[in-house]
Amino acid sequence: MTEPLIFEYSSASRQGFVADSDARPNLLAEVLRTDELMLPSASELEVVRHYTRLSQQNFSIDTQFYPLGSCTMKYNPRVCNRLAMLPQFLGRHPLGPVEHGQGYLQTMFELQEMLQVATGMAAVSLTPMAGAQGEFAGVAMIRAYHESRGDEARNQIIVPDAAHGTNPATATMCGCEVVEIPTREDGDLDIDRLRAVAGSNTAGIMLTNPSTLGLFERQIEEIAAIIHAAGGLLYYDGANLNAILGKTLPGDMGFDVIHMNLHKTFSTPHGGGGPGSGAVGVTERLKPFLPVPFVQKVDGRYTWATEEQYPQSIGRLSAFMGNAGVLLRAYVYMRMLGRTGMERVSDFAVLNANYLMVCLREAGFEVAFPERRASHEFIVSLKQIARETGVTAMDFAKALLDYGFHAPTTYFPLLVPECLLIEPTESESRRSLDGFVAAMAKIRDAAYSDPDTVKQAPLTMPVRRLDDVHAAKQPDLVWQSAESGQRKG
Amino acid sequence: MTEPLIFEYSSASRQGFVADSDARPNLLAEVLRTDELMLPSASELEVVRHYTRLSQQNFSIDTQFYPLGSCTMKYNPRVCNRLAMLPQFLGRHPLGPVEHGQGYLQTMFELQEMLQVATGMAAVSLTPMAGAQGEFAGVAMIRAYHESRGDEARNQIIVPDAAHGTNPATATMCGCEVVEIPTREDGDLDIDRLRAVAGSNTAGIMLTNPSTLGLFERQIEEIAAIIHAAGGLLYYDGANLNAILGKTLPGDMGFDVIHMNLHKTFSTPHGGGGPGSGAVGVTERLKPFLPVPFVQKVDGRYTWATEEQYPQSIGRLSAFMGNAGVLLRAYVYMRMLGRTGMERVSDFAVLNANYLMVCLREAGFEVAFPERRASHEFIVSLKQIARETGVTAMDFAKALLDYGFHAPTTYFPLLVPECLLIEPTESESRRSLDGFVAAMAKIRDAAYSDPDTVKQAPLTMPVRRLDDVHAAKQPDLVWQSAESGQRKG
Amino acid sequence: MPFVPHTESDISTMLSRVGVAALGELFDEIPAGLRIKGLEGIGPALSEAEITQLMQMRARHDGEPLCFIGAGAYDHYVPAAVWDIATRGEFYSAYTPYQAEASQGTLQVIYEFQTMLASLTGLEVSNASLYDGATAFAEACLMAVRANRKNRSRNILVPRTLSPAYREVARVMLKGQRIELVELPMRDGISDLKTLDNLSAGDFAAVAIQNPNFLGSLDHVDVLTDWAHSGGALVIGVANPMALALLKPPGQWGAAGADIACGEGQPMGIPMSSGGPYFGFLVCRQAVIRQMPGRIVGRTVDLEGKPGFTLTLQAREQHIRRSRATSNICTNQGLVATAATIYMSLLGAPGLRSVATSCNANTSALVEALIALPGVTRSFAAPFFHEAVLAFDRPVAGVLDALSSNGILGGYDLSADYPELGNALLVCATEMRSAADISAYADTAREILGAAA
Amino acid sequence: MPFVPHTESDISTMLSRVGVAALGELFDEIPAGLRIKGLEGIGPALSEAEITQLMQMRARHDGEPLCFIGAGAYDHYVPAAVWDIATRGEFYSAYTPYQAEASQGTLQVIYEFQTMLASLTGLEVSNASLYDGATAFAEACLMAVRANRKNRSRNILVPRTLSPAYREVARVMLKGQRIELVELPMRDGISDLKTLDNLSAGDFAAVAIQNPNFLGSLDHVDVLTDWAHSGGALVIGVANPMALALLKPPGQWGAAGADIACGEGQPMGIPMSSGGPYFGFLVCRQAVIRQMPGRIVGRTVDLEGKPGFTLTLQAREQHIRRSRATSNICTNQGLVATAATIYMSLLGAPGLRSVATSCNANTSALVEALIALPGVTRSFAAPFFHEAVLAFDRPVAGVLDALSSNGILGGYDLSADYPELGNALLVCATEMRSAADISAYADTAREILGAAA
Ligand SMILES: Cc1ncc(COP(=O)(O)O)c(C=O)c1O
Ligand SMILES: Cc1ncc(COP(=O)(O)O)c(C=O)c1O
Repeated sequence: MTEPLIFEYSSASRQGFVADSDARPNLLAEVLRTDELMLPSASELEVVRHYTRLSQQNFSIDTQFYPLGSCTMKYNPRVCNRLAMLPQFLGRHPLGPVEHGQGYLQTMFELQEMLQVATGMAAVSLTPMAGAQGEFAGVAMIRAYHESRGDEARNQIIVPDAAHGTNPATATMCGCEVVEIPTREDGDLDIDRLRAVAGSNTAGIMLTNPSTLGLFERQIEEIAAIIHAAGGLLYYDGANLNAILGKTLPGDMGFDVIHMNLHKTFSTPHGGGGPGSGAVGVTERLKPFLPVPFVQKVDGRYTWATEEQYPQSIGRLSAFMGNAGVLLRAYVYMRMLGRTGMERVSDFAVLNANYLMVCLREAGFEVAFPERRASHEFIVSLKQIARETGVTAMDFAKALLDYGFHAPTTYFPLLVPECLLIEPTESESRRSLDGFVAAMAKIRDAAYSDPDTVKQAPLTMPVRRLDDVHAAKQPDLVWQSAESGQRKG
Repeated sequence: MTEPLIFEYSSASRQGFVADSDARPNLLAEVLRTDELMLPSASELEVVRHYTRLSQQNFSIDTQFYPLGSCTMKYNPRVCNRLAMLPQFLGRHPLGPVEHGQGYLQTMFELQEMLQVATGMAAVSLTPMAGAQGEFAGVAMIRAYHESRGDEARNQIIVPDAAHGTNPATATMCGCEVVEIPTREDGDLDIDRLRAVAGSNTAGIMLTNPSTLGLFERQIEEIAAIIHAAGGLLYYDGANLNAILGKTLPGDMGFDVIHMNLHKTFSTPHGGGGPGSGAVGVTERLKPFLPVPFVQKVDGRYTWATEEQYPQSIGRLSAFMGNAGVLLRAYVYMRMLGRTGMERVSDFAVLNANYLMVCLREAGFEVAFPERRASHEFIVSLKQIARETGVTAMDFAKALLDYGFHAPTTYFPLLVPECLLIEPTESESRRSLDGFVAAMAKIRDAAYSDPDTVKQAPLTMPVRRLDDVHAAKQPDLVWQSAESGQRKG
Repeated sequence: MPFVPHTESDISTMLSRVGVAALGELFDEIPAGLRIKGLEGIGPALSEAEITQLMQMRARHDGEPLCFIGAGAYDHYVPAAVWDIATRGEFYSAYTPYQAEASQGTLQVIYEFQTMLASLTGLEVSNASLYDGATAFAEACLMAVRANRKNRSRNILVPRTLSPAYREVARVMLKGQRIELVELPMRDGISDLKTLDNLSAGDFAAVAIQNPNFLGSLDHVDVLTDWAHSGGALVIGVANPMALALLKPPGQWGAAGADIACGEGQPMGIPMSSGGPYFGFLVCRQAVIRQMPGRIVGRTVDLEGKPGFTLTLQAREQHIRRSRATSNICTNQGLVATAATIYMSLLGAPGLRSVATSCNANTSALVEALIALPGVTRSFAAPFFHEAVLAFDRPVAGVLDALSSNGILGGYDLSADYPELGNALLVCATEMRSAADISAYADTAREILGAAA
Repeated sequence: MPFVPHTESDISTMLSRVGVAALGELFDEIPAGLRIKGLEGIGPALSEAEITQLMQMRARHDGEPLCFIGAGAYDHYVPAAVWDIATRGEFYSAYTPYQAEASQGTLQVIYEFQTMLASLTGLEVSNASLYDGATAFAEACLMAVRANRKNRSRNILVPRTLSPAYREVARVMLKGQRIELVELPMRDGISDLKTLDNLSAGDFAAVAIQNPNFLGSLDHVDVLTDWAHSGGALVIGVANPMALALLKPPGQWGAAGADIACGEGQPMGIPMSSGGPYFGFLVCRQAVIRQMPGRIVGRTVDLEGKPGFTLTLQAREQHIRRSRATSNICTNQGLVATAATIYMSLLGAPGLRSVATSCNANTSALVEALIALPGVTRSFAAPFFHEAVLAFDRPVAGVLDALSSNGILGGYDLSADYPELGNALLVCATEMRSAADISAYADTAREILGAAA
């Protein structure tokens, strides 16, 4: 059943929530708005019913296996949400005095410390609001570092071709030039190329390790040596931290600055697109440049570190201190894991990925790097099936939905044709993984026996396959009531 | 996709919730259990996913129009749940001292008072845990009243044939004999028959007004006079209070005792079958018999009334004081309605029912009592359609599910053949009602053009029509693992 | 208008369709003399923000004292997932699953619930819940009287150690049907077996046994069960499901096991919440299922042969059998049973065992700490699960009052229910009470006892 | 094991299928020298009950003081339905809707969100949210520089009355691209129009206007907009969506309206929560959509012609355009935008207007009550929406400290950001502050001011 738009429920002059007063504001007519504000006018029941029904049209971790590579879709414990929503935490004004915030500040301080331990960094700032903003903070710190040394010419950021799009986009936002390095056949970085480009213009390199290919970069120490020798710094994109938690430290690998996606490794919810948190960690030499505010402990009292105290800080990245409620959820999760729990994260994330990879390979699928150990994710290439049957990675993705599985990441990283990037995470059971393998095998069989049917998928979703070209060619981005005439959106 | 049983997720020695200790109890082996406890051993994610998915297999007010006659499926405001679940309310031990419960007790006291006002009764006890237990309390009080006067022979309870099954069943539980009175053609009680049976054995009569036929019993004053003259008392089944709230009072009609289904009129959730609350109200003469405990206010302090204070009380009906959390929800709802809000409940419940009745009649459906005003509900009879097409009320009910509407009550009351008892409630919009009429008309058209398809309905639910005969003949009431051999259930 | 969606234009369209001029006319069948002007005495509406502030203030006023009371309701930890899921709109705002095809969620949950309760109690079939432990016990008595075809007795033998509230509720509910509870005396906090010599099991439709009993002690369940069966009486086992994680279940008492088990489900993930909503459970042998009150869910097949769930054996119920039904119960405690099912699924057997074991250990520690105080001794030597009776050298009420003003609820004063025990206090420390909580109790009690001495 | 479902037997089966003997071997590609022994320094795991007790204790410690601070985050009432629905697992635990067919819920919500924001701001197209108000302002500046084809300026004119935090975040975010913020001075709490005479609009890619501004006052939005447009500068309107329930929206400022509107979405149903997660909104004219950063949802049709929703215009985004994307933003604030959509739906236009009006009235009452105290005056005469600046006869910090120890957060001390205003305090009273709350503030302040005088 199609759910209408909330605006289509509307009748004039009605509202769900009953507000307190009908008074008129104490303002001159000339400043007031005179047009009709197009908000829904539905009853509370209609609103509740509408959004409850819409929610049911989503796949989610709470309802489906969701092996979306690079996204670490692990279980989000309900208690993390419950505790972040304690009334005192929800009611705390961000500019409230620290006297009314010691409980909250202590929690943030301890979170900073736990993240330092987990990454081998000397200091952490929690303020970035997602991975990409963490990257921004990191590259801005790298630039500030070079500037502080009068080394202004360094404006190149090196990124592997397998990098996530946020890496090059961040470099540009920071005013840097992007230098792309290819990946070798074996999945590691082309180190000769790196040697060739590293030099006096090098501000730094952005790497994720394991890479977005699901492979641990084995030459990491050599890479670090090359970059450092050239005078550059190493940035660690922590999106894949789930693979190495408790096994190795970015700090030990030679990284100078790192962001962590707490909404991946530390299980804060993705919320259908956000919010996240991209906390950044740095080694000693970048400490003066950390974005403010962060929490410090002075004589047993927790306070905010300010720009006055850290005049070299790159400054603020949000009006207050980032996604505070997300940070609370990450803290609760980390405390519930404790040391052994954290170490197990990578054990089982990696076990699940390798098991799933082996099962798929044994079921006849082509794995992109069969000679390599998978990290927490791995790539299947459907190139041959696509060639032989016309059924593509996208078709597989859609067909999986009909089997009750969310699709893996498709067509990323860009260098493997017809690829699926598959990340099961540690919180899925063997039962889920086996079910996924069975579905993949059935789709493959159908691709050979009846490819047209596969290309029709999905059949069980609220809509059939959507026309993306139409969407982009005739953008309809905002609803217009029939009366208000032609769409403008 | 069929959702497996939670037991089928099981793997040995696993659990979702991590408990604190592995210690052994300080008890002798001989008292300990030695068999394997068959509880699920699923992970927290599996449990969350399983029950979230199961929830999606339900129709509910929050997702569908649910015009189930006699059940008053109105909107359950989320804030009622939120406030009933404030940590201090949830954490209060029922035997905690009144000093740590003044907030709660005051709330219960005010609820008692509001219910007195809404029904015209002199006193209220909140302890019954559902309508049927309220009925039990009421009949027990009637018996206690007669006994207190040495009038022990009165053991007959009169009920109309349209009565809800709980009425006669309650009378039996209280050790009474049930005397059934027929309904006249016009939907009112056969008052001649009543006159004939009322007498020295009459303990009382149980009536709901409006009746389960959706009709206001117009002879109510006469009925009261007959019963009272015979020495009996009048019991009001308050399940249909939604129709008259603020328009007339059971107390004024002549009723001596009443129960209210707070889970109907006062919008506490039905929860897929409960909990409810069947608060009872009485006039002065039954006050001494009220079930304990209830709340009294003495010198500005709220305390529990006990059996010592009310030695004639019928006693306790629950280990503590009934469904306290349900009562909190009803209180919040009533305070949010306030006086005018409460009066509007019946206005719009009755407007919706009459509008829907008229629309269905105009669409060609046979209304059971076309000459009468509908109360908050009304009856459609599909007798003729069933005769002409073989499509029954049950088939309509199932077909409505495919249109996204929950079915009305079917085959109750028993005296109207092929009936649907339809109760829209005040919280539904005209849009819902119009949609329902359209669906009914389409099903009727299909009944004539393609009856077999209608009899196949539903087609869009998680299961097709279920075999109730099989269920009753070979009861499978408890899951047995494959290993544990033959089913015993 | 709160919770009414009608606009002015809806109202006039609808009125004219119905053919009346004003809302008031819709009530024209109500005799004029009975019409009222409205609900004078009900105050004005509060906004959601206002009622929220009011209720928060009242809740805060009641506080969150440290609770050492048990006596039928227990302060266990409830994982966040339990009520997050149970209060999802699809569970929360659904009705009884009469339209099975549109209610598979609720129905499957209850089928799983029935399975879990059967396993916990060691019996064969469970219903879908009753109101609470006390009414479940009363229904068990009624059921036993109907089910016992061997003797036609209307008496039930009930130990004095069985919850006073349960006995009182059963008395109220059995009175109309003239069924009597006969008291089995106690000695040292458990049933006095010697008194059985003067009784004949054949005189009773059933013998009730609560284990652990109201005083926390483990009773002679095997001896009592065998004695009852030897005379043709049925056995009703009253149990705490948390204790069943550790203890021999009713279905295994004595040689043949209890015939019916019942009790209070609250410990399975249900907050104490001033006493409700909780749920009663009722489980029995297959043989007596037709006497079971309340709803029952069964698994069946749909017309394509696919498994599905439906309410079944409804011929026992009031909406079909009317005055000859097994009970008048209709609305039960479905949502609470749903929460309990989620709770039991999350904990599993090991989790439940571990919570139960912590309760046992904490209560032991509490008892040790308190009997170390001057003037406090244990009343009984019998082993206990997670409650125990302590004897004080002075009236308990004053001690409890003083503890309460220190934010500690020290236990349940037994002097009204069991005057023969003197100054007796029933205490309980669940898994929620830390060692620090227990010390706080003991330290405060020491001061109180010292000061008043 | 918390949140890992593997049993011993799963582990051994899986290891052998993978062909390794132990979990450790799975990490054999990590150079041995980089392997660590584990996370020394991370404490032991807490159970759910333990972490619950810990966080409750910390929350209780922070208390719930009476809040009269605004300054960018506002204490509005949030109806219970908002987060009850937004935190349903299907919204809460879904990813970005890349598989549109399995994400229609999230996508339709965001399409509705975009529609609501367009209507509130009086502009044509909205994105799906940015991180917060400050970053939305910075992105608006970047967008304006890219979009302004008329002049190639890399300067933005920004009033001194615009939120200091927004100006600081924009400075940080624009620095790398060498875009400068030029300050427009203020006078009497609003932009000093006289200073425009010394400036040429053509020197700026855009002119930013915040209304109401950071100091609560309503600015000369029409004059400033027309001045900017006259020189070919774009106009970036910064607005509080709650104020837009009443005030002329950016799309209607001046003759042509602002080109871009942005701001902080927190007042739309988002708790203050120590500063986040909130969401930034960004709305613009159709003409500049290709310069818009962030995700956008569009309505399209499926292969049967049925309407459906999908992410669109992705060629602007980093995952397609990489280093030439309009922004690096990927994860945004989807769940918060979902909550805001539910909030706006529940309140509707009349509800929002009524809340905004209450805020205006309550702040007026608060200002009246405080300027009645000795030594307190209003700093500016300009009309305000729901915040105003008061001048004190002594440093504000001490007054705030004293209020805070009485459980009152008295406002935001402006002395660091605006030293030129002297002892200035920015106060705010939302619809949540009752007359009694306002009196409590005034009475306490009277005592403090009296005592210290
Ligand atoms: C490898 C990688 N880097 C960076 C990011 C960006 O993180 P965010 O989406 O939190 O901005 C992602 C997120 O998908 C990622 O997978
Ligand atoms: C008319 C009538 N009376 C009594 C009852 C019994 O109420 P309860 O289900 O709360 O026991 C009902 C409930 O369906 C009813 O409709």
